[in-house]
Amino acid sequence: MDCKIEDIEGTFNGEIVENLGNNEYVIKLNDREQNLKILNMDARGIEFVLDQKYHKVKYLESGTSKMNLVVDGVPMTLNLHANLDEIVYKNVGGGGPAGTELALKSQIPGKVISIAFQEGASVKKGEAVCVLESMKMQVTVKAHKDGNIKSIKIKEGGTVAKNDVIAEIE
Amino acid sequence: MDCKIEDIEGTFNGEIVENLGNNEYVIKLNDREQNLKILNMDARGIEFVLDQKYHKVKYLESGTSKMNLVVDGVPMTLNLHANLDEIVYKNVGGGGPAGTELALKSQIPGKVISIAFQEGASVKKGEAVCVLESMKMQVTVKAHKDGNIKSIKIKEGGTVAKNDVIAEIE
Amino acid sequence: MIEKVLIANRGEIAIRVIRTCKALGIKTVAVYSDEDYNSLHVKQATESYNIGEGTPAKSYLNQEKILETILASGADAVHPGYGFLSENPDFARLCEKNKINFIGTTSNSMELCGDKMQCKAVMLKAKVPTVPGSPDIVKDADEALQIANEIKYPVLLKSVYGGGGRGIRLVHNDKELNENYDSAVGESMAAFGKSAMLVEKFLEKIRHIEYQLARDKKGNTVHIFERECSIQRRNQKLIEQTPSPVVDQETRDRIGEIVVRAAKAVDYTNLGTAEFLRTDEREFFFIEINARLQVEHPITELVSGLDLVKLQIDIANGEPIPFKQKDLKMNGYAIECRINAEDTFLDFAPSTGPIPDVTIPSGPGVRCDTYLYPGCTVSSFYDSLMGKLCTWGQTFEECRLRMLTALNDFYIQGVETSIPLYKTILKTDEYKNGELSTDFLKRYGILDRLTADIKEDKNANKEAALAAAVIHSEYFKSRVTSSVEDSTRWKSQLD
Amino acid sequence: MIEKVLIANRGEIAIRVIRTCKALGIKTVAVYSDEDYNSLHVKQATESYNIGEGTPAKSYLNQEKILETILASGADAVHPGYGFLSENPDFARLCEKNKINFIGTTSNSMELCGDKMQCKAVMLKAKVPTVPGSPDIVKDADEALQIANEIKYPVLLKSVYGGGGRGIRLVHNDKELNENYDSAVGESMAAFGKSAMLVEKFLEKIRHIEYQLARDKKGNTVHIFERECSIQRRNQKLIEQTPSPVVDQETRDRIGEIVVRAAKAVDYTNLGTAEFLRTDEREFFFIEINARLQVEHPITELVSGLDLVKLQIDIANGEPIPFKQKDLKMNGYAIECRINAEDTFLDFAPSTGPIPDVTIPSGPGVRCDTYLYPGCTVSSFYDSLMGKLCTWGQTFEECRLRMLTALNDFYIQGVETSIPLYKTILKTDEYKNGELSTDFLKRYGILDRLTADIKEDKNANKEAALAAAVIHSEYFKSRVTSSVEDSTRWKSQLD
Repeated sequence: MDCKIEDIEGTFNGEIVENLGNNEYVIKLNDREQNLKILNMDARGIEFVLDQKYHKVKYLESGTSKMNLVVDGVPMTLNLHANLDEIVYKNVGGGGPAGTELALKSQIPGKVISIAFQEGASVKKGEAVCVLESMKMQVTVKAHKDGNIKSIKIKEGGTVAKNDVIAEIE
Repeated sequence: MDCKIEDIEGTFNGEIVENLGNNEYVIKLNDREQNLKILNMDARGIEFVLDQKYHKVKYLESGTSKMNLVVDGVPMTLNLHANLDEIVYKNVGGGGPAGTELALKSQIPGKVISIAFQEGASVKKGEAVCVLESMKMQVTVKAHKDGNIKSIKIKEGGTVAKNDVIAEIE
Repeated sequence: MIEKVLIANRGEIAIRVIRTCKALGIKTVAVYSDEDYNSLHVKQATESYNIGEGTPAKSYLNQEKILETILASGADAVHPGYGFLSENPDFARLCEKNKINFIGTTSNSMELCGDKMQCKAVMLKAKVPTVPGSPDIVKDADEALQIANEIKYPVLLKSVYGGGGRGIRLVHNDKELNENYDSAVGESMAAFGKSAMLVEKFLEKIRHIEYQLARDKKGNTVHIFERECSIQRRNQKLIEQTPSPVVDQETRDRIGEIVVRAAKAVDYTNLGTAEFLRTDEREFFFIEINARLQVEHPITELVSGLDLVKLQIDIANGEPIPFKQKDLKMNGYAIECRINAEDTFLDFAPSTGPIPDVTIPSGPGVRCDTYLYPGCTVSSFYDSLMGKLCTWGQTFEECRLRMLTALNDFYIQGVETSIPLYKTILKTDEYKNGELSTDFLKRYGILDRLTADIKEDKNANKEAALAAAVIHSEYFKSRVTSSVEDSTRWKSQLD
Repeated sequence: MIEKVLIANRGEIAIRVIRTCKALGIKTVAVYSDEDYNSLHVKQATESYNIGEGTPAKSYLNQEKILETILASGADAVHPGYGFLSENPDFARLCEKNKINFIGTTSNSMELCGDKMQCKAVMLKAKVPTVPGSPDIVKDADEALQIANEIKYPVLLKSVYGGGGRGIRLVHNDKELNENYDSAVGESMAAFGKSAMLVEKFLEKIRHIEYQLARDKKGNTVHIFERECSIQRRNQKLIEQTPSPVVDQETRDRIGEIVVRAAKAVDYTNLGTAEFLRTDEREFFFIEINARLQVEHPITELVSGLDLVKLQIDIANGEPIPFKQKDLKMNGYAIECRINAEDTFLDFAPSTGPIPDVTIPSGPGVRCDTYLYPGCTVSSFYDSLMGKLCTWGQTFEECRLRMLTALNDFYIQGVETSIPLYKTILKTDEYKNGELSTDFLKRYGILDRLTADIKEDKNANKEAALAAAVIHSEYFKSRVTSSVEDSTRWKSQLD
């Protein structure tokens, strides 16, 4: 398996070399062989000892190209590629959707307090598109790029979940 | 439902009078109606508020005639009968199998250290039949009644699980 | 004597109050909104009553409903916790009228503490130093100018009705004051429909230092040392500690006497907190009395050995404070980290949802007050405080190291938390050296350091992540080939 | 300076040692048997090594394997915990030979502490009062008779090699002594192949009181107060507390000086415990020094504010004890309850198996050291101590009430525990009044009281039990009628 780890430069390769039985494996990580013993495993996570060091990993989401893990409490994203033809490197901290994406998404769940634009309006990157309320706090959702608001997917007084699309900007 | 509760004198009757929806019920316990709200429930246990008081109950084992529960940390046994034709009243604390029963069972898991009798031997109630080891301690299993040892179901050096039959005494 | 207490609150503070009541053999009544039926305080109380919808206004702020529940449950006292109705004089008065023992100060002194202008006037009379400025509203720009010159620039022009930065101006000289006076008035008029201007000295690089105080119904008054709460975000405390690195015994006693005077000045009863700003020039200025039990009370418990909720109940019962000022000795050091459900990098935006898994730290010198348990939910209806992690140490360094270890052990799945931020803060030299100020985060570029720390953590864990991914993919493959049924179940679990 | 410690132990004590090491920035190496691969200490250490089969002889007692692991991991020190190799002078010597810092006393002093006869002789020379009796073995019945008359009847005739009640006789006068001497000798010969008789004063209604002691490599020696451990079953401690209700400051200082003398007499290094029997006539008799960290060390930590594992490491590093005797102050009260997996009513027989669910108590003044987590297993290979629940209070009553609350909060599913027994003990007037003795359980008929308490608990819960049963049966019925598939799943879950 080849992959990139978000926020970490370089490409990583890993494969199982040998199954020693009794839940023990020899695993090769970037050309270095290490012993791995699985203590527990189910669909939600795995606990293992890798070269004498214990790790607890939760599998949050996984697909064919991407895997979200929590490794010893640290959230990490792996981008899996059979052939790595693209460098995936992203800074820590928010970041938000890339500038080319259509959809402006909510990064928190909440109640829609106000919407600043109507469909068809033009908007600049960083302008407040709507205000959400969650936990007695108001949070402004800002446009992720310049453009025209193609559609608004929320209503005042309604609620949004995390990652719900708020508006489409093109 | 009619039942007896071990170690408690008297017969108890309970039934659901009304389902109020939203996981709330009116339940009649020994002719007194009370409100019950289920907070959580699965096959292993239930959490509910009965007349404003929270309870956490684990279902350990249940059959058509008997139910073992842990109610707010207190282990309890209910004997269920459509018609209560038998008074089930037993003292707290060990107790062991009733005198008429054939099988002498182990009340702890452990390793068999020694067996004091051979098949066919006669034994008196309270005599040590075997010694088990568990957690660095030796525990003596004593005969539950007078009689002849019909069969011995364990071997020295072997292990027994809780409730395994050690010997049959008739 | 109090025999049954209704706790008009939720979350960790409701649990905290229930614990002391249990140990004292006092019955407890929990109240809960529709959103909270599965909360820990509901499960731990002697009795629990549903009081309405999730929205605070329809449950925890609903005075009539709470009064009704007090009466229905037969509770003889009410503990308001913090937030919600805890500093609402109307509710305290409602309890007084109905002969319910409100565990806190009287409605009258609560009202006085809540009225900043009136309170400041009382404190000035009692010779309690307050932030230099106009004793009352100023009538025009000329009066403002005169006061500004007395207390020295820079000063703040503030509308009494101001808030959220509106109707407020920072000015550095006469010219700026004259230029800004009218616009500040105008902004206040526009925003609040009225205006009344104050002048106040603008303080830079300040520390937030507060004193725990207690006063019984006979008037015996003590202070139970200071807490430094300078590490904040958006004026909300994040990390507190006691003793403060800048308070020596002489200062502790000197300001402590002022605190006792302040408590008497407002005829305070029960436990409260006197808050001060402390400048780099070592001046202390009183700002307000918080008329309730404070979130950060556990660190005072850790260094004093007192159970402050028990002390509250004793005082509410009319008993005298069972010790004198001179009997109180500070023992060791304590730190509290407020474990918030929030995303540090999204400007501390709240993060809510179910918590499938949680590991609560423990060990020598570790105390964790929390409502979390595996399977609970962090609701978006209430504030983001999920718990309070406190450590005690014989030395500050022991206390700090225990906190770092406990923060590492604290695992909360499902929401973003402030734990990584605290780990970064506690490792900085500035924190170790006690160089604290209310702008700590910005002053020392903490978020950049956090970003660097997270990157380092990721680097340290990259092999483990890769190994987990490899095992996952192999396991998945083996399942697919071994049995169709198995792989289906596996996939559905992944969804 | 110690940089990496291998902990040659398992369970709660391994976790306890890891915690302090983590806070000090010292790396840790865990070792585990095949039975323990899923244990918490394996997960918390920096590195973890499998050292063999579940049977202690093949893993935790395997000196060669442990030494090999120390060398392989690069650990420069070893912490033995308690039990296993902690008091084995051969292992201490092996470490010394291999230049591994053994965190404990020297092999020589450990050997001396372990040899009761030799230790007693040394103590007599150092004027440490021991249980009255023959200074050495007696040659015949006549010498035994003479000593018995000196120390007054009743006395015990004891074979040096005796054990399990064999080769031991309680005699009340000359006649009984003469009648029993030969049979005791014969029994010892029969059981152990040899005999050597001692005479010792038989003590009735005794308390077990012990002193924490510390001595650094430069010979500085302190005691860190007493612990009373009188509540026992089969000579195993169940509940400990400090201070002892019968030790006032004068007594504490007086016996404390004897403790310091005893530590010097055996040239003790690091932390240890001097155990005493205390008679109803207020006499203290030294019995032995436990040359290791004690199970019950947390209650000393709670009243002294010290981290005893840190102190052990400091002393092992050759540092002087960082305080003097006069600097130590006892602060408040502490109780420990040993949470054992055992069935009180089956003569305390061990109870083992998987623990599907556990709730660990917390709160102000509560400390719980345990290896339990939901999903762990209590193994039959090791002792029954699952955890230690400790509470602290400013007063004894506060401490006791907090313990009762914490015991109520402690829920362990899957095994029988000693928790119900402790609840009963802590509620008795005898316990409240400090009327303790090593035969407390029998003397006050505690098991009968426990039986009554359990019956009362059941009575209190009968309606809840009935309600749960009714709901269960209704739910089951509705499932059966609504869907065959559902009911099948339901039933399989019930199996």
